[in-house]
Parts: sequence; C-alpha cells; structure tokens
Amino acid sequence: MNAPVTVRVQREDFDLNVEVAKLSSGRADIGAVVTFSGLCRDEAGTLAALELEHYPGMAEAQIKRICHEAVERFSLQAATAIHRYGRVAPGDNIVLVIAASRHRQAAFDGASFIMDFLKTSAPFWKKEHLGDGTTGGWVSAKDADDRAQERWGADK
Amino acid sequence: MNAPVTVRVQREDFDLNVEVAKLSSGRADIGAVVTFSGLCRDEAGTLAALELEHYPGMAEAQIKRICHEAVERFSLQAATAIHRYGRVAPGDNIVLVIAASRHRQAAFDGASFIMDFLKTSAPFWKKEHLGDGTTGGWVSAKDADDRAQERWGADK
Amino acid sequence: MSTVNLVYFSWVRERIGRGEETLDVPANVVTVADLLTHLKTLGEEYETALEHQNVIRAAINQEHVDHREPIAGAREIALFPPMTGG
Amino acid sequence: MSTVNLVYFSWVRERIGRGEETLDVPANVVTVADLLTHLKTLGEEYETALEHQNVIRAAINQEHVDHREPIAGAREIALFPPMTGG
Repeated sequence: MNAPVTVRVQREDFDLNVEVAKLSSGRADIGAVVTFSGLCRDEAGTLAALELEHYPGMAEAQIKRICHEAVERFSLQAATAIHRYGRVAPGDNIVLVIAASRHRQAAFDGASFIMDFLKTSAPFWKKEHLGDGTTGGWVSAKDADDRAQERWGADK
Repeated sequence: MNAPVTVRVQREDFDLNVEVAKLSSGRADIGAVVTFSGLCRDEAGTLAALELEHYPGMAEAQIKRICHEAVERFSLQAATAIHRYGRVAPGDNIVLVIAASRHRQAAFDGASFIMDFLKTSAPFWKKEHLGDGTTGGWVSAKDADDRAQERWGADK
Repeated sequence: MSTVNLVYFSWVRERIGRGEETLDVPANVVTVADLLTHLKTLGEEYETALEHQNVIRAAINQEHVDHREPIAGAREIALFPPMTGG
Repeated sequence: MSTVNLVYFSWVRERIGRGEETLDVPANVVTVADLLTHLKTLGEEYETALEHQNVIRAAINQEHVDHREPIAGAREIALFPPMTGG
C-alpha cells in the first residue's frame, strides 16, 4: 500500500476544505471521503477552555503508526490526521481525521479506527480550565475509550 | 428531539466548510462532527460521467425521513444531507451527509446509517456515460447495499 | 373505471417511452400488483418495462409501498427500478 | 550506574515539578518497573506522582512499552498518565 498519509500536530486551527482537497484533488479513483472533527464542548457552560499537552515527536510518530495501520487494514486510498495542542475554547476544533477509499464502509471504519486509537494511544492530555477561573484538573481516561479501542482486536 | 435537519436535492455542487459551519457554528455543545462525501469514480478511466435521475418531491421527503430517523435513533444534535442530480464527472461530489453529536460513536453511526438508507431507499438512479461516447446503461442496485441497510434492523 | 396519475423513472421510463401519463384503469385493478398486470396488457413497451415484475418498486403519493398495497385514492403512483442513490 | 534522560507529562510532570531531567540510576534498575520503584525513593514529589504505579504509562525512545521492558540502552524514557487525546 502506498496511500498518502498526512499527519500534523499543530497549535493553529485546520481547514476542512483545504485538507480534503489536499487528499482528494486530482484523483478520480476515490469514491468515499469520511471526515471526523472533534470539538471542545463547553460542558453546559462550565468550561472556559481545554489545554492540550502533548509529547512532541512521539505524538506525530504514534499518529503516523495508527494511520498506516488503518490504511493497511481497510485498504484506504489516503488518510489524514491533524491534532491540535495548546489552549482551545468551547466550539473550537481539537482533532481532524480523514479517510478516503473506493467504498463507503472502509472510509467509515478507517476514520473510526484512527479516532479510537488516537483517544487511547496518542500521547495527549487535556486539562480543564473552568469558567470561574479555577483549574478543573486533568481529564481522566475513559473505560469506554479503552473498550472502543479493544473492539478492533488489535494490539497497539 | 428538536435537532435541526437540513436536506437539499440540487444540481449544483456543495461546500463542505459552509455546510459544517451552518450546522455547528454558534453552538458549543457539539463534540463530534462526521461528514461523508460520496464522489463519482472514473472506474479506471472508462467512465466519462454519471447522470443522476431523481424523483422530485419524493427524494427530499424520503431523505428527510431517513435523517429524522437517524436523529432519533442516535440522539444526533444535527444532521444534513445534500444529494446532487444531473450530470457529474469523475472526481465530482455526488452526496454529502453530516452528523453531529456529543460523542463520536453516535456521529459515526448516524452518518453511516443515513448513507446506507440513502443508497437503498432514496429515489435516485445513476446512468453511466462511457469515455468512448456510448451509454453504459443504468447502474444496478447492489446486494451489498441491501445487506448494509439490513444490518440496522429497521424497516424503511 | 378510475383515473390514476402515473410517473416512471430510470429504465422503466425509458422502456415505456414517457415519464408520466394519466390512465383510466378498470374497477378490478385494486392493488399495485393488479396495476402492473393491467399495464402489461397495454402494449409491448409496458410488457418490456415491467417484464420482471418483482424488481419493480412502487410509491403511492411519494411513499414506498409494496405490491399488495391498494391504489384507491392515490393521487400519484410511481414505478421505478431498485434505487441507486448515494 | 547508568544515565537516563527522563521526560514527564500531564499530572506526572506537575507532581514531580519538572518536565525533564537526567538521572543516574543504579545497575540493579533493569526494567521500567524497577525504575519506577527507584524514583519513588528519591523524594516525596516522586512518591506522590508515582503512587498508583499501575496507572503510569511508559515510553522508551517514543514507543509505548509495558513495565517489564528493560531500559538498557534507552535514549529517552517518558512517564505519563493514561492518554486522553482526540
């Protein structure tokens, strides 16, 4: 498989159209493009911002591993994953995943697989800043995310 | 559920950014946005264009039914479906589905559900125009699409 | 006798040779299946279009129905092949 | 004795009070688990940070490893809580 994989870890926001165009323009063999955007929720108004910490170097390397695994497993034609770090406000983008393939199921599965592994095995941590000016502490890992990863039966 | 549902059947292309912004801007309760874009493939260079015929009125009504069903079933916060008709060239967009929700699984499932039902129960038909100037005939319905719909266990 | 508005799509339309028409149907045409059987008596183009009767999909007033559905009171009856949207 | 470069993230970093450091470790520190046990002898901040040893995740040279992994030859060892990306 020689499908293009694009991975970036960046402070700035991303542009959905630009990223989809990069991955699909000039080719007519792609039938399905699935994008996943993960956004910062305000948690019913209590959250002022999330601060995203990451492990530079390993974050990129680990996301690349996950994307290449998805490309191989679902025969994707292309995959993109962009993860932001730093401070993000409610409504802001946190993460973008794009999977392209000939048929829709592979694109859905590929994007979903990448997200499940990003949640549990990409070195990012989220700290909450609350609307009252205090720090809400670090977001805990969720059992549900571990189970979501485990359903793929992989060892990563 | 009072989640906004946007459905359009149109000749013109759509813009991913514009449609995602319409559905998510100004709200901070959405955590996940999944988009599906279906594109016209060139079938290894043999296809010149697809001509999409639809049943005006019923097409919109049927897609609305499917989207409302998805909103209810997966507690989506918003859903959009845009289906083009007329002539589309390889690489062009055919269909866009967007599902928004608090958590990622519902957004993935919602978009996937809408696509599966669009394939089998929205009144559209595709005619192939081949690169050699001849008409390749009407695209046949696929058993795989019927099975994809049936896995949701619904009757629509 | 009653009058029905019929619309056709895709190769059903092409084989019948028109996209819509208004027809009088005899009183013994009760269901969609009866209608299909009746149409096939109207000429070769209908016979060709509706030959494989079980693959023909029908909608009454823009909602999917199966072939056992009564057509009484229908404003619009659509006949078409399996859909290939998306 | 050997020298290791350590990096810490999230609340492990906050509790230890620094993001990285270079430490000399005794020869009997063979695995990640040995390293964690050793660090906990270095002061209260380490004890607090690494108290629930089983939840601490480790990476050697930027790849995930489990606590039984030998650390010999590691250029960089990272310790951090369960990840919450995405």
